[in-house]
Amino acid sequence: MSTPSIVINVNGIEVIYNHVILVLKGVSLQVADGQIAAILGGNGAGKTTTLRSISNLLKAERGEVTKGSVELRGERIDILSTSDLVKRGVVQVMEGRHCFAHLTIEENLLTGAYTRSGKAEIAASLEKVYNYFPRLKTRRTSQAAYTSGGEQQMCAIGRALMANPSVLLLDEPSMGLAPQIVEEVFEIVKDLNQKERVTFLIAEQNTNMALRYADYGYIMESGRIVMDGKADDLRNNEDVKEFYLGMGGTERKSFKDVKSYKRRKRWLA
Amino acid sequence: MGFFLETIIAGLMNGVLYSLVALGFVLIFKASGVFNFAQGAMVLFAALAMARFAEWLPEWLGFESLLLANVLAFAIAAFLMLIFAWAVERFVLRHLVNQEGVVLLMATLGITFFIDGFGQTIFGSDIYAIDLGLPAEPIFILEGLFPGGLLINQDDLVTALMAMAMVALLTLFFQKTGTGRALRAVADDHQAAQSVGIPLGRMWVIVWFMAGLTALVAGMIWGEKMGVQFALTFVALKALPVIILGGLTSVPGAIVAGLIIGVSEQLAEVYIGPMVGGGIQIWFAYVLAMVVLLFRPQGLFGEKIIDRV
Amino acid sequence: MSKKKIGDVILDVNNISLRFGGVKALSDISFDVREHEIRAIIGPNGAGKSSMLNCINGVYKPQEGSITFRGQTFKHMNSRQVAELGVARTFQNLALFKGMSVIDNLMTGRNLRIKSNLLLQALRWGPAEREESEHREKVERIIDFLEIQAHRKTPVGQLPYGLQKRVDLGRALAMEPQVLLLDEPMAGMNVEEKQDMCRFVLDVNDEFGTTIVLIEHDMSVVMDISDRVVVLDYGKKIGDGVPDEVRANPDVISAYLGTSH
Amino acid sequence: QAPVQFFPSLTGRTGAVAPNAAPFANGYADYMKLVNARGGINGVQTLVEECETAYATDRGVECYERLKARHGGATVFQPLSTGITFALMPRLAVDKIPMITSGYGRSDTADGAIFPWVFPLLGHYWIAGDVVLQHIANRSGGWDRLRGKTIAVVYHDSPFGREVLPIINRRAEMHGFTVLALPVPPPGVEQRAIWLQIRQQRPDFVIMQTWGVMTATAIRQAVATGFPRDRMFGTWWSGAEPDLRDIGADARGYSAVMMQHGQARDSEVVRQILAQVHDRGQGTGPRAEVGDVLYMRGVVGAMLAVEGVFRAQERFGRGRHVTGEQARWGYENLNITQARLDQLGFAGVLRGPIVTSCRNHVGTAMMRIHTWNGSGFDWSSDWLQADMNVINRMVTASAESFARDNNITRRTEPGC
Amino acid sequence: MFYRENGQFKTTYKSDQQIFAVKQDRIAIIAIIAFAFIGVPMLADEYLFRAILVPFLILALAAIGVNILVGYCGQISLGSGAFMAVGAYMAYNVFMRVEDMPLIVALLSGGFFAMLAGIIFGIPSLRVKGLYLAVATLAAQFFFDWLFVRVRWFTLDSPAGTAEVSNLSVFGWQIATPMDKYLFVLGFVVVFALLAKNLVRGPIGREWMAIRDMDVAASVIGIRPMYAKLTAFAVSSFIIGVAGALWAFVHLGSWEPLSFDINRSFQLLFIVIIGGLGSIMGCFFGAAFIVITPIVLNQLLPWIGSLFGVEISTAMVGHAEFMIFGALIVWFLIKEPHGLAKYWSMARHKLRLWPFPH
Ligand SMILES: Nc1ncnc2c1ncn2[C@@H]1O[C@H](COP(=O)(O)OP(=O)(O)OP(=O)(O)O)[C@@H](O)[C@H]1O
Ligand SMILES: Nc1ncnc2c1ncn2[C@@H]1O[C@H](COP(=O)(O)OP(=O)(O)OP(=O)(O)O)[C@@H](O)[C@H]1O
Ligand SMILES: CC(C)C[C@H](N)C(=O)O
Ligand SMILES: [Mg+2]
Ligand SMILES: [Mg+2]
Repeated sequence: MSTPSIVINVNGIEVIYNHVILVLKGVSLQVADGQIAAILGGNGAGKTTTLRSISNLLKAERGEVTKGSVELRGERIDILSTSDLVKRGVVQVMEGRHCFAHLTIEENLLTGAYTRSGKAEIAASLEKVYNYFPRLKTRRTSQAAYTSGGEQQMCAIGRALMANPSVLLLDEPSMGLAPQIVEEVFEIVKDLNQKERVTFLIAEQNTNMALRYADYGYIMESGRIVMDGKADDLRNNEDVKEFYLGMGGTERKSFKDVKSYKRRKRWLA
Repeated sequence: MGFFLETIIAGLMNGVLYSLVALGFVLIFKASGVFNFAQGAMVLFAALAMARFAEWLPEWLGFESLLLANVLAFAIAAFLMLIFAWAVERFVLRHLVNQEGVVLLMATLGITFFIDGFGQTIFGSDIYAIDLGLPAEPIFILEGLFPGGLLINQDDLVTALMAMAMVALLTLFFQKTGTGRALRAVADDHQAAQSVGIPLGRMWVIVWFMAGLTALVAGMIWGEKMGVQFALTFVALKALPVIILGGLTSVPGAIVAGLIIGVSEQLAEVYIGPMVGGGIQIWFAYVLAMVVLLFRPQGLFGEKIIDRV
Repeated sequence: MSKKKIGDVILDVNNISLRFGGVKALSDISFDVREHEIRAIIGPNGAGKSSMLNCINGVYKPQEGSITFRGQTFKHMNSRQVAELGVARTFQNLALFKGMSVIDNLMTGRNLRIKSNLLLQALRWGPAEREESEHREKVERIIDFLEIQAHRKTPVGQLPYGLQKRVDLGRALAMEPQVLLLDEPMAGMNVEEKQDMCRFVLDVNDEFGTTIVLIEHDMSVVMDISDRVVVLDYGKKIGDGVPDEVRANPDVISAYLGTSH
Repeated sequence: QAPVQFFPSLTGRTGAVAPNAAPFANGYADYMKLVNARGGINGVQTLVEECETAYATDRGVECYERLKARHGGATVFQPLSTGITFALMPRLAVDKIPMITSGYGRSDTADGAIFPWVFPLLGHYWIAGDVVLQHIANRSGGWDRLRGKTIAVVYHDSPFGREVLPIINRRAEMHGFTVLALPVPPPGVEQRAIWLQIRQQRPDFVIMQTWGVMTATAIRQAVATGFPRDRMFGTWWSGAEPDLRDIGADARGYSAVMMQHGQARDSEVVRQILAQVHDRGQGTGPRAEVGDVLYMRGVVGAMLAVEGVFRAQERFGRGRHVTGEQARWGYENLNITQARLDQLGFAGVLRGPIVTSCRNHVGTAMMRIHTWNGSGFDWSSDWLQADMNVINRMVTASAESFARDNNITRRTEPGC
Repeated sequence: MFYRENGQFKTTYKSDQQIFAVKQDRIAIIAIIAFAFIGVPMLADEYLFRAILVPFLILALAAIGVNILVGYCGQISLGSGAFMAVGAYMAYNVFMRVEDMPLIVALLSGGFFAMLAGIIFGIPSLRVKGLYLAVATLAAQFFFDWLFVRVRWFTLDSPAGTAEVSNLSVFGWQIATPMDKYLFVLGFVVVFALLAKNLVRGPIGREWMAIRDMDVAASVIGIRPMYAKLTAFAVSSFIIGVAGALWAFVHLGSWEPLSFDINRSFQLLFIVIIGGLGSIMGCFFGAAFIVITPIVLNQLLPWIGSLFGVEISTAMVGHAEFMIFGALIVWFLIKEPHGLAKYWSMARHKLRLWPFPH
């Protein structure tokens, strides 16, 4: 098998917020064309920050890439604006939903197609999204602010799909979703990946899910990538099992039985 | 009765002009969540540009036609407003993405200072005339019906028509071009709008330019009425109660509220004013708006303020 | 789960209906919560779980029904009353005071118990000073308990999501509530963090005897730690019982759990 | 090195007042240059330094503090704003600097026994009001004819604007006419309602105590509501070209009382300024404006400032720099005869003599009315003198009450 | 000497809750206050006192009031100028109408009446939010401007409607020279700043901030929005009112409502935002910036011109001052939307880490 071309290449980036808070300390990762890559890691590890630096959404948060570079298909994209990136097919679904509160669900979805033209195609995409998330269809005329947390999450994902992306950056897509919807979302990911060759980079806490669907995984901690490998390999790694999948030995440990003096794993990096 | 009608007519005429200024505020707020205090300064700047070029062009190019001078000056002033819109985006807004409302508001006050100084530097700080050739003398109608007749100002009529045309044009633009939705998205969440590929910069240039155009039309009309001078900027203060009464995000709101405020403050001044010593026009509109807000916190036509946990 | 003693009904929700314009968020919901238990509410997205908490809290005013708390029945309460009665909650979408430090966020939870008046506070003199220290001490205990010592003085807006969730819990705990309503406290956490969170919830429940109402989408968590579960779907109650019962309920399976579980 | 006499100039060259305040500053500066061209005040050169207040009180205070000790000490201030005047008054005695407030400020400062440092030379608003009413009475055929008439007063809703009301009310009591007081909130761009009221109530005359855009708007509204301009009379700040120029012919017939001078393009002093200042490329403002009403008011203000120093030098030493305190003596002991005025180039501009004393800080109460002819002003009345019997009584009463409130004791020097 | 907290272990919560928890800060603040009371009077001249220091201090005080409302409680107000006016005119009435009224009591009663006005005009805040509220507060601005011109009772029926005071004294101390005025105002400002600091870091301050950051959540934990908002309006307008009374009595001596017009409200908001929302210290930075910058520009520009041999006209200086001032404000907002106070805390942060950059 020939090595697939690299779509996203993050090259040793360092990110500082507010001129003082150093968050990423040299992160490098590659996503190959047609791959589903996952970034895993605890709270505050820097997953969101990594995604933001790819999609160039850092500036609004007063963050800055101070070292390293990000490339999209070999082209440096530091100088491109987010909207340029969307035009090139790179779309991010932001953590925490960020729906347009005053717009209806349908209007939210339609703004997702802002960079596209062609009424018919847009209508087709809309239909596709409604197929993926029937719940959205029933709430289409409701203002996004008045929909439930899960509905907003669907809306945010659906909105990104409306741009007809070739690379999707998903930031915690499963957060707040009911289990069967989580499943559905990942099925959609798989679907898009297989049928439309969409490349995915997913930041997830739900390690179990993410590793089931991803091809490749990166584990982040405190602003560094501490481990990476094929999803299957990671899934079978003992440490990952214990600390990310919650399995002691082979059985899943009950949440009831977690000990107060639990051993904590800290990676040596 | 005749007097009552005259008061109402006067109020309506004023109201149309308030609406025009208010419209500029609403456009910008809708599209960028910026409460643009510079609107008044923009009115002055645009009017100064128009007045001065209408005066200079015939001199420079050696023609006499008033109409030609006005048309050319209008075009140049419009072009200046475009540059202004671009500069605001390039040097101010772009760097303030995602900031709080107050910060943006203060930034527009900074812009106000800047263009006040800039406009006067380039165009001077005297009084300049915009002469649209409108008649100033009143006409009296229905003299049979009311003693003394009903007083109508012809220039008021013309300017009201112009203002209404402007309003209609803007409404059309937003309805038909479909940019409206994107603009509202931007107002809701800068970051999310960016993330779906809406180019914030271009959006802002567009709306600031539109607001600049309304400022120009407003400046032209007010300038024709009272001369182009610094005091024009105060007219903008009157637009503030109008926009909150109508709702910060509503174009029709700006129009209806403008008329309401125009009429009610005339009535108040004429009928209540004498009882308390007069001059209440200066606060009446604000108090009226404040009282209405107590019952409808989002103004008459504004979008409901969303409060969810 | 055997050692612990479940008490009487402390909170009783009777026939609550809530509408927003055309949307029926809740229709005729009734369930009760017993003292000391962990009561879970589950259901698909948009089922009305958060709305239910909002009704209990007095954030939403249901059109019909009533809520009985420790024998007192209310048609609808205002939030302040509810807080005074000893009900605290956390929020699904993080409703922390972003500009304030962790300590200050937790200290707001103590506000109901502040007695000194404005003048004393301005002078920070005598009783005011003492009072402040006392509350601070309580809050520090919660900080220790939640293991967020290192972030005491950080503005919460700058904390990562998971820690913010903990602060949210801490703020509710600072109120020393009798009933604690938790709206998806473990969303967006990885397993390790969920374990931590479960531990906190269980400890609170055990040590202080706090009654807990929990909304959560992670079924393993719900099944592991809750005593009884209410299931909502489209604003209607479709199941109620101990976890195993609920897990076996066919309505619940089709509406929520999906077949894979 | 040669002594210089420093005349600070508080200007309003920016913002809303600029069209009206800038000409004043230009006239002030140009006349000082003319004095220097003539050889100074007995050889003492004048020096002007400007400071921009934009009509804002706190900026005015800052300017005063900044300039008061510069260049050997300020001779006299002319803040050109009633508000700044008020704020500076308490400081004058401490700093020992006099202030000339020609045609603005408090009217009761005419009483120098209580306000030693303030000089409303050539007139204050009560005089303005009185003269306007006299003119109206004369036109109507005597004071008696005013009985039963209504006079509307359109005024700037501020202490400046209200200052004219006491005299008008006083006269209304005396002569039995009705006053319709119509305040206009500054800056005065909103007057529709007021003019509707005027249209409804049909007063016989309108008196305007306005300034800047308020004047222009009032006249435009009068045009729009059809109130005859020849029954409108302004006080002196309401009678200036910048506000009327664009209205042009529509304003024809509108009159305003003048503090003696009006437009004076043909006067000797203007000729000299053009020849000795502007022609040498040292003019301060646009040449076209030299001789206009507000420009002339600056020139006259400067002349008065200089004459006080001139007078003070007679007592404290010719050709020497005088301190603010000495200058104050000069202003209180002015005696500018017609001959002196003629010599200075003010023939036909001002009417002498201007004589001040401790009890009289005004110097003269002779005024004239001028009327807009469509493009400029023409004299339309003879010299009118305010009735000082009436006014002095008001001044004394008001000053006394001020003194009481502020624990000031009346000066007791001879002549006070 | 290094700026370090290490080694300063707090053994009691009380000590950790001191106003300035870091020892170096404490020393610095005491040093600054001591310098203000002792050093400044020895160094400054009359111009500095009257034209800069006194207005600076009074505006800083007013800004503290505004900051409590806007920065801490999140209620944007454009009516601060009006509350200053209420303070000024009511203090004046109390001072003049009541025999032998002590100056300090009169000034405080100005604050008291401003507080009442603040509470009344704060009522809309219970329903109205954000920019809507901001514009609604303008009603106060225009109403009081009008009231004090119109109703002559407030100006003791003086014909022109101006107010003036003279011969100020406290306990026999005649406040006559500029230095006296400075010290008198300084005393007020220091006391009020400390009281305000105590309030904002205490329970009520937390209530305000909670309302600001997330009002629904605040009410769920038992904070009454009405109480929190109205106390914020009350405390804020009290302080603003006292500042207004000082501005009138000490700085101007004689005034009209124009001294408290809408530009004053904007100016105060500028101070608060440039200085830093939610920072008492920031008020001083902001006030310094707003008071000094225009004056410096105004004097600097002609001087720069003279370096190049051009004479810049007064009007040109005025316009350039406006332009540069406006541009500076925008630049500041872009550079640091959290205000100068943020630089202050960032500097401290860096000092702590020094010599490492992060
Ligand atoms: N705008 C900001 N200003 C300052 N610090 C920030 C900002 N955003 C994030 N951080 C800090 O950067 C670090 C990494 O945050 P990031 O959001 O990238 O983590 P994450 O891995 O996405 O965590 P989570 O799973 O909680 O979303 C955290 O410590 C956070 O406090
Ligand atoms: N304030 C409101 N106005 C209008 N509709 C509302 C409001 N609050 C909730 N709703 C609607 O009520 C329904 C229930 O919402 P709720 O937030 O309670 O769901 P949920 O069960 O918490 O879902 P999730 O698991 O996704 O958080 C949703 O359809 C939502 O759109
Ligand atoms: C001084 C003049 C220019 C008139 C001005 N309106 C005043 O304050 O009185
Ligand atoms: Mg994240
Ligand atoms: Mg929910």
